[in-house]
Amino acid sequence: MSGRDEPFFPVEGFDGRVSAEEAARAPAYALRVLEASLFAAPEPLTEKALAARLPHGTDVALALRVLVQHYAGRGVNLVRVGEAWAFRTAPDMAAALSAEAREPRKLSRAAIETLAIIAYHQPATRAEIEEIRGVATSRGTLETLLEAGFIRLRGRRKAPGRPVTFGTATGFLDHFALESVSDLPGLEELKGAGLLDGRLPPGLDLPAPRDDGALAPDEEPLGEGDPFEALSPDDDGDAAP
Amino acid sequence: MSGRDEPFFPVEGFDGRVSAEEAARAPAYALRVLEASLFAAPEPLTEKALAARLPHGTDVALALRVLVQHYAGRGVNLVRVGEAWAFRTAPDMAAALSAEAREPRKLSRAAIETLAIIAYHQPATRAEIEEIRGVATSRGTLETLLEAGFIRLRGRRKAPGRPVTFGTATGFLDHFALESVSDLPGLEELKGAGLLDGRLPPGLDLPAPRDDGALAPDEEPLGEGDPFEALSPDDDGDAAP
Amino acid sequence: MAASPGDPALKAPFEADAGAEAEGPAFVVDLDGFEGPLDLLLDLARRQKVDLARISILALAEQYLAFVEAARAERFDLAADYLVMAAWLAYLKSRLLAPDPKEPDGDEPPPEMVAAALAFRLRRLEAMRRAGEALTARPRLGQDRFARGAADPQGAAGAPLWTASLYDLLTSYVRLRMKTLKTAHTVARRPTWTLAEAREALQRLVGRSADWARLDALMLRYMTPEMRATVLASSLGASLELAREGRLELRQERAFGPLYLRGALPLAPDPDVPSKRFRR
Repeated sequence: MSGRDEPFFPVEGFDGRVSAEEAARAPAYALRVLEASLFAAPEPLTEKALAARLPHGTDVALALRVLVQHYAGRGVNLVRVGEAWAFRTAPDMAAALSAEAREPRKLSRAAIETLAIIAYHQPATRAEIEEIRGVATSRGTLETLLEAGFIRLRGRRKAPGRPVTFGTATGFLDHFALESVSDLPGLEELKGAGLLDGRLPPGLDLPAPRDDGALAPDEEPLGEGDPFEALSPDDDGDAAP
Repeated sequence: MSGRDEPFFPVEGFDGRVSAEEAARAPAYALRVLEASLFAAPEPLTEKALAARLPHGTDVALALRVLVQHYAGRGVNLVRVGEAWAFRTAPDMAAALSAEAREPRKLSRAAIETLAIIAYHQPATRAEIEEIRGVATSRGTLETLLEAGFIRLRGRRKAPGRPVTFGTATGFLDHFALESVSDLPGLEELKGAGLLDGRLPPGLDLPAPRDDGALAPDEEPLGEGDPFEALSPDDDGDAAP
Repeated sequence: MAASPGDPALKAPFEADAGAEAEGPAFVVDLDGFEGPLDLLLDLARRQKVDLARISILALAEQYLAFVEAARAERFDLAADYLVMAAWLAYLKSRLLAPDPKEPDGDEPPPEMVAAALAFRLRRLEAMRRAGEALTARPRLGQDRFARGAADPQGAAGAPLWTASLYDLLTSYVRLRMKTLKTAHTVARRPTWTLAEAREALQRLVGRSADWARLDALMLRYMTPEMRATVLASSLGASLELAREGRLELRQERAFGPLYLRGALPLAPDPDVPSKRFRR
């Protein structure tokens, strides 16, 4: 991370990304409104939402760059989260802030793998996720990720059956400190190695994971009741079929 | 309050409360920890609590004075709250914040259900919504959805009582990132995406939602009168019928 | 994680000595540690200790088949997926070992291509697994980085900005529709006429009438088509009960003949008598 060696109060000399003349064009009032807005907002704010609070014609992008730079070396940074912006404590403050640390959100291995596949292959359908993992995806796994705000329903694939596609949500970027999905670790390498290419040509498929809804020999019908409730709440990981 | 006329980046000349030499004695690390701690803490922090997070012997009082001064002219100020310290948006920012600062709130379950029914079954009358939900729909729920821009009054059903028909509004498409309501997934897609249990009761079918803007054959324009009257009787909360 | 090479669960099928397991099912292969055949294959492939891009699919197929063989020799039930994969790999192995000389037979891709595709899939799964690890190693919100801790009392809010996710919308809609369906089932439940209802009706209809009347004729008014069976059953049960209590008398001329009943004699009978009055 940048910063710790920079002067605590960045005086004139900006580090080149924003020149002093440029910075001077960002009106103090706009900077103050942005600071206050971003501080007060419980969720990241989009540039559009921020612009709505500023006098018409304000160069929001420039003002944000000035603030990013100003906060670069501080205990709190201004970070981009997809299309939005938020203040977050600097990553190297973790140790000092251990009092604030919550119990880490427990993601099963299946959930992490599914999340990674959705992130790197998005938009991804459930069938594509299953093709890569080689196992059926449990409802619980997708639900966990949806409820955590890590993934979202993006749309539908223009393909037979028009299957629903999943993609990452802003919460994913925020949680994993990514500015955008193009910052995913190792993305370029994986692309270069052809590991993110689409589906294999038919005929080269492995036996597909089983998810035909039919009962296995060791299962019995759900019986009465709400099928949603019938899913045990801890049905989180994907069981090997 | 202070601020708008002061230089945005307080350079050397502190206003006398903290001299430059004093400020230099406050180590950047301590200042950063204080910033991060005060930002992330759920409640104002006492000097003692802050000292506990800093290297032994740090002059917490001095560090706090340096920060107070640094944030004096900004959109966010460091303020004393009783015996403790906290960041607060600058008082003169209130106007800029309240104009657009809308606290995101989750739609109630009743509202989401009502919205979903309207989306899939539009044009839908209040009676039709209640038939599916099995409970009376409060006027407040419909008003919330109307005010949020998720639904609109489409017209009236050509039927006894000429009940008002509801449909989705553009705000709905914007919020859920849909191009048209026909992009809402159908039964098979929901199943395929893993959002539905494989074993569905027979007879569950989802209508193909559509909203071409024009009135349906059995609809007529709203006509005269306060359309909100159609929402009465005024009962708060959803009651069983 | 999948079982590591040192994991006893995995070693078992290979290294267990045959004698030890001669009797009893004490032997458990922990396939639960694997998320399906592909996961197991990946674990086996890693043990070839070469770059995944250069693994020998033939050797991998043999290892997999040996694993499955060993598990089956121990009478361990393997999930169907593992067996399907075994069959597929056995077929691939046979094609790799004995290439068909008269090549283009049907549209089957050459076995080398199929093997390459399998290798690709293993590398891709491995890559996604590493990507997941890389993600979780990042400074995470709420653990290493923090959002504002408290609401800002001065950040006055205007009208609330209502939010909901598409997921919320869809799941609540489906839930509703399922609920409606369930209610419909309850309504359609087979109608019944309870014994108590039958008893009450019989007492009202027969009362103390001394005339014999046919049970099915008496009950005619209750017998809509769907109620017929339940009305007959309940009224018969109730009339037997009432006869036992001495409140009415029953008469049947022959087996399966019509059943007649009339009110009991006005004098309160001896408790033993009613059963005698019940003539067949």
